Amino acid sequence: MHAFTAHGITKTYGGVTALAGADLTLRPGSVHALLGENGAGKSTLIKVITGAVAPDAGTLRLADADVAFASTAEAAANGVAVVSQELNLFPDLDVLANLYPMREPTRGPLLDRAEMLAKALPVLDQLGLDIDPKAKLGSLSLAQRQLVEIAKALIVQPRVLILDEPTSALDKDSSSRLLDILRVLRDRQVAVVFVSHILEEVMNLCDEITVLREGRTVIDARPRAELTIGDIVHAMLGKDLPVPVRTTGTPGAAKLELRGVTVKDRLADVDLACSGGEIVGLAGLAGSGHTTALEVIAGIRRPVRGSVTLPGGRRPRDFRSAIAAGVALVSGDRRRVGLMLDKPVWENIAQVRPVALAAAGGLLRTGALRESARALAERVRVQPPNVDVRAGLLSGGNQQKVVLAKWLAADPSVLLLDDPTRGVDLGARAEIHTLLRSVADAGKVVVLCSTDLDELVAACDRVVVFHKGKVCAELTGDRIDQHTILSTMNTGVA
Amino acid sequence: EPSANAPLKMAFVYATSTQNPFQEMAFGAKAAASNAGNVDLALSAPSQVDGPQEVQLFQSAIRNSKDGVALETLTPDLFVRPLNQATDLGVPVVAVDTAPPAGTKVDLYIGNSNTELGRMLGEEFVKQVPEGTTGEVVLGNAIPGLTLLQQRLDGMKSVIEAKRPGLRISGPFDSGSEPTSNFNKWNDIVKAHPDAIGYLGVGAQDAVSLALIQKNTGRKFLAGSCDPDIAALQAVKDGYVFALASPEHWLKGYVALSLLIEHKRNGKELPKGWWNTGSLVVNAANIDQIIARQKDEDTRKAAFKAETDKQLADPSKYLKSIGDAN
Amino acid sequence: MTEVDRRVTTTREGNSIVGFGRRVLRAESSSVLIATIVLVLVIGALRPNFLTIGQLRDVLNNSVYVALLAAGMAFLLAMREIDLSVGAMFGLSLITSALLMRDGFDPWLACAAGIVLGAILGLANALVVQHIAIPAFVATLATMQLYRGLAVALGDGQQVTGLPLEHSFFTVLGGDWLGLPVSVWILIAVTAGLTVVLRFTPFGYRVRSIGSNPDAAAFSGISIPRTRLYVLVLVGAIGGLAGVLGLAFFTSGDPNIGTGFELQAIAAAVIGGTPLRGGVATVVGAVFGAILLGVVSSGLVYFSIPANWSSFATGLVVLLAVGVDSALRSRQRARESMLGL
Amino acid sequence: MTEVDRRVTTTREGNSIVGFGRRVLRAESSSVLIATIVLVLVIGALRPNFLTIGQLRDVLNNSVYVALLAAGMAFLLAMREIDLSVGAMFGLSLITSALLMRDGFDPWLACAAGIVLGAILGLANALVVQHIAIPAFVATLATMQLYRGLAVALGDGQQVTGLPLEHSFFTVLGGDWLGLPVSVWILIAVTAGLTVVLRFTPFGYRVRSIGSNPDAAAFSGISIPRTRLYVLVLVGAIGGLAGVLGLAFFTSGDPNIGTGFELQAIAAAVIGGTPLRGGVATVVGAVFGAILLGVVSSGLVYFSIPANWSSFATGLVVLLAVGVDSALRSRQRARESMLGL
Ligand SMILES: Nc1ncnc2c1ncn2[C@@H]1O[C@H](COP(=O)(O)OP(=O)(O)OP(=O)(O)O)[C@@H](O)[C@H]1O
Ligand SMILES: Nc1ncnc2c1ncn2[C@@H]1O[C@H](COP(=O)(O)OP(=O)(O)OP(=O)(O)O)[C@@H](O)[C@H]1O
Ligand SMILES: [Mg+2]
Ligand SMILES: [Mg+2]
Repeated sequence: MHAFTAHGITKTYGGVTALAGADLTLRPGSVHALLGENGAGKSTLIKVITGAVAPDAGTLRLADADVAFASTAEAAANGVAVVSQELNLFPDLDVLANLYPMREPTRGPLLDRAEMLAKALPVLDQLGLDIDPKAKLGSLSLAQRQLVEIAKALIVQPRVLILDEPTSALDKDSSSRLLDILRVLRDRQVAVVFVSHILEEVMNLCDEITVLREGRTVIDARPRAELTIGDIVHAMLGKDLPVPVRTTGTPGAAKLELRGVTVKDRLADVDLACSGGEIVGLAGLAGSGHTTALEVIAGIRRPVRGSVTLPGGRRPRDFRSAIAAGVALVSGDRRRVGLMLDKPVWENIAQVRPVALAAAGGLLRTGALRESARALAERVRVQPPNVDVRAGLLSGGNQQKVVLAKWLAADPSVLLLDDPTRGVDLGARAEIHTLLRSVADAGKVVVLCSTDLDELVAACDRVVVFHKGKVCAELTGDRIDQHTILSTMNTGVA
Repeated sequence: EPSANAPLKMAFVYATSTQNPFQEMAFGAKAAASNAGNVDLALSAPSQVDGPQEVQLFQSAIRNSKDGVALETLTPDLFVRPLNQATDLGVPVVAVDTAPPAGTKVDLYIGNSNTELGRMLGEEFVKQVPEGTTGEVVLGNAIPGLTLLQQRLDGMKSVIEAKRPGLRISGPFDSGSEPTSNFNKWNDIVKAHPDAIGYLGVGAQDAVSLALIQKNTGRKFLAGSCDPDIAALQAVKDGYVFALASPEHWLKGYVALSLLIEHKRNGKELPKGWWNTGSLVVNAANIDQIIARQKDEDTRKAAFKAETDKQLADPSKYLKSIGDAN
Repeated sequence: MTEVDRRVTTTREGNSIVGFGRRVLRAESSSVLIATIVLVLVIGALRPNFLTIGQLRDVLNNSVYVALLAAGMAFLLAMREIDLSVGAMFGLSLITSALLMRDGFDPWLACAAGIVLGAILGLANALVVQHIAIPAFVATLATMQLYRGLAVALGDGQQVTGLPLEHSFFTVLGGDWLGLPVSVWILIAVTAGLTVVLRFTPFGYRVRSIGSNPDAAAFSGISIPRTRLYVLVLVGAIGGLAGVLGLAFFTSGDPNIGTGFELQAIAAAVIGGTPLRGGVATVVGAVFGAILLGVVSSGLVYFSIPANWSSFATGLVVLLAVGVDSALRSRQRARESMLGL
Repeated sequence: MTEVDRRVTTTREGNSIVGFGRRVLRAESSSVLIATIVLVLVIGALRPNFLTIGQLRDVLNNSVYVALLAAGMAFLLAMREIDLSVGAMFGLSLITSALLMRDGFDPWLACAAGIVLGAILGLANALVVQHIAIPAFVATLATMQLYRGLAVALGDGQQVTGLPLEHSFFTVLGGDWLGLPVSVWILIAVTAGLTVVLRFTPFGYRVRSIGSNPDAAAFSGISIPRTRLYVLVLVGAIGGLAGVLGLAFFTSGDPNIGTGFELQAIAAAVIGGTPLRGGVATVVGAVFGAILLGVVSSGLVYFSIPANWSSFATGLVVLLAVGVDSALRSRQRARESMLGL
């Protein structure tokens, strides 16, 4: 008995083949990992299954019946719920309204807000999402929005639950809470599909594994126990994982300094110094102020007390002046603040240096811009390497790479990163870490915030841990490991 | 009770503040108020012709200017309730330019005859065209749906049909009221009817546009229109326009306000009926005199003095039944 | 629980009535209401005559038409659409009802016909948008002229008069009830009804969802064309309703009536707090936006402004009024806390 | 290279001149141009008189003012803003130049003053938007009345005549050059200039970036207020330019001139392919949108439509014209998506 099968799914967009005969077979009561590198076709397959996209060919069967959902709403009505990678939420509506698109409980012609609330609260609590359900969605952090998207799917009480990179924006705590929930659902005989680039989670949670490469199924529903991480990586990338070149940075002359920085309700008297050549990680629980420190450096937030000194002695008055002084800020919230989705990749990459800073002169040559964009896109490995494609049509991980490329194009002296590899596949992630290292080696200051502690461990020379708005520890060398970072974040003592 | 020498609070509400004909009436009203002295006259008008908004202004005016309101409107039929409201509030109201609608107690209407105005322009046109002429005459209407323009057109048409039966009358076509669109429309009409001997409008802008077209193309044709805007007068003077029929708007405003002031100050009964203030043909014969008259508010006042004295001295000569208004 | 979490939690107002009221008030954009009241008081302080019941009643009564159209427009703006034909639908419905009455139909029947005609015109707009695949802005720019042209042509360019003014249609809809004009009561009812639709029905959620994030709406299975069709029909029906109310008050049909109402309605909605970018709307705000504009034009009459300066003065006062509104609004926004990334 | 890559590469047009030309044509929305030509040919087939050089010249000449305003409006729409005061700026600049000339200033000096005044009015709009913190739509709704009011007040509500018509200002700007009116040449120059600004300068990219995703633009270091200020000043200056060109042609100033141009300019830009949602714009399209509207109204004259039906007919033809445009556009879109762009 299968809960759901997709067979021979094909989907092309104009000249681009997203799926070339992919298969996926789901059993009830099992968590099924769907893996593949960026652009392999995972999200497209999910969209096909849930009726958001019509396939060119292939069959879909729910339990024993052929199905073709006309929309995600219809899929949900049939017990197939999806947490999509690109959050499909309405920023102007409140959280509650976002939880029930096209399936609001009603009393007569009116919405039953009480019922909506009653059904939502347990789910929100379960996810540890402690927010006002009447808060406007647009006021939530990316992580909170991600949890809302998950809650939206859970409320349906689906028989088939598909999660497309649900943990990419979540911190450790929230992720493990989600994994626990998925285990409970498995016990309730729900068929769960779990897409992630974090293989650790996959190995912890999943029962079966399917791997896509270039739109084809290359590993088809094999039990996890039969596979090693090496097998999976090889299947995904078609080669072994590149080992990041791990040089230890030699501090250069450039210096970034925070002295006594205080931000109301966020930061208290923070001192921080970063030198060129090193990659400094900032860690902390949500709300501990590490991202706020990033915002202060970038000039987005003015401290009430204290000073920020950028390399070259300049002080950021606002974000624009910080950028002009060589600051770059790569955000993981790519769709909201990172990209112009309706514009080709090259225009996105050109947005900072030639456009905002007008550093390429008063007349822009499209050809030259596309050429230099192409070079950068290649450097961060955007797939497909066609800079004329609209950014919105790229796969999630590739969109994230475009954001990075856009800031690298500005040739910054201070590179600030907030979850820069959110949704980026293992191979590309390792390459991006190598790239960061080369930026640091060129004498630039690199400051990295990440919800993924593994990333901090892999990339940083030094990790500064924040607790309740204060710097509570600085970890270096051997002490940079997941366990130490995590316990310091939680307890405030190293 | 206000003291005896408190200023009279009066208002003149009119169709729009941005077009010349209505402004002429406002000038007349202002002149009457300043001649009488000690009158606090409020002038209100929407910035575009907008019936409902004028209703709103009128309703405010009857509360603020309790001593009397003169109402000039292009859409009198919208004012049935507001006029009754004024009556209920005891505010004397005089209708200017268009007859008060049925179902109200306003029984004084001061205006010219638009049919007559159209006929006068028709007569002037006929004078320019030898008997037995054949060909086409094109008519334009700047604001389709505006009754008083339709009356002018009807008057003009009747004369031409009767006296020059050989002429074929085309239109009326929409000639647009905003200056550039009026020009563009006439320009196209002239091109689309290249053989017509005359082009006749009944709005303020038509003469200006028709003159400019003759100037630009070098073609001469018969052009006539109504309302003596400054630029239109210039066109008569330059010989591009054979005549303008002027409804003498200024007089309407002056007479209306004078009667209201008389009524309030000296308790003189308001006359009843249609007070026809008359119309004037402006052509080469009197153009210099009219241009001089229209120079500013003082020249107007001086030039109209004889006429206003004459009319106010003998109301009965000018009064007819409201039902006759056309 | 982190410090921030705790802080967020304490701001939760639970389900209390007070919290509800406060939220509704905030959502319904009280700032334009306050700005209107400030304006009325300022005018009243300078010109006490203005502060009479009769005058204020008139202002309300005069604002009804634009207010109704603005209420419908708020729905459209919420889904990032604009209907430029509302003034023409108002005019055409008014003229058509008037013609039917003149031709001997029962006025109440003619009234119903006017409203239905409005809905049909709205439907026509929707079909044009859908089948020619053009934005509603362009479609209604064309139908605005079409409908206005029909109003002129049907009445043969003449005002329609000679209606049975003693009929209950004119005495009831044009009359008073409990001290307020019946049309104001209808405005209140429509405002309340539309607010409920916008805030408390699935349909209202769909409208705002589409404006907030059209891609996500489509992804969630919300049919944008169908929702737009319903909204355009609704706006048409409201235009028809405004038309017959106008007929009951003005007691005659003028083919050019309602010219320029489209811009006033959009302005009223935007001033009232419904942005053009979509996703958010307030019917109450739109209605008060219309009343604010009405107060400006009625109030100015009290100040003997030289005629040539009246348009200038109107612009200035509108600017001041929206300035007050914006100042109030930004205080409110500041309270709502600033967010970083 | 994966299979996908390879397939993508083959569809790539590279940097060839052909590819460039095709991209420009696509960006500049050729569909409205084709729709305009189709319309001209259809009218010409039915009424051969229409197809004379003189008539077509006149259509061009008459469209210049709205076309200029639409070109500026395209910039604003690209950044999700709307300026309703363009018609009033046009009128006020025209009247002011006329008054200066009448008062004896050198016409060329007065002409420069008119353009500068336009820019100042635009600056005033920008300052209002910034400091009262209201959307440009609301701000310019108020300043529209303000500026129009000033035009009336300055000219004392009268037309301004008695200008030195023999002066080179009138003979040159109102005259011809190489068979086309000088104002059309100026329109062509402005269109080319603005297109270059929009497509090839950082400023143009900023404008479109803001419309595409304002948050992302702000997070890339683009100052939205400053960009908006420049655009509003630019639009004002264009309004001023249109005003003095209008004066040179009409040789007298009427305070009502340009009433309703704002809606025509927006319509022209939208019909030309600049959507209200921002991010995309085409100056050439906007100009052709204005010409399309000009063709409709000129062409209809040849069909002797009775005045009472003219508005109806105009609406109908506009609908047909944008229908043709939309059909062409959707074919183009289909072709594009075949290429996966
Ligand atoms: N609407 C579209 N038009 C054109 N191409 C598309 C479209 N949607 C997806 N693609 C392409 O299809 C391919 C597969 O994309 P998909 O989003 O399924 O990848 P993914 O496996 O989810 O990657 P990621 O891990 O980065 O999320 C990509 O090359 C993408 O650019
Ligand atoms: N005063 C507040 N009102 C409402 N929400 C708040 C407030 N303070 C913090 N938050 C919420 O907490 C989130 C995290 O806050 P903050 O930016 O200070 O922490 P952070 O260290 O950046 O955490 P993260 O790891 O999530 O980036 C904010 O994005 C916001 O949603
Ligand atoms: Mg994906
Ligand atoms: Mg954060």
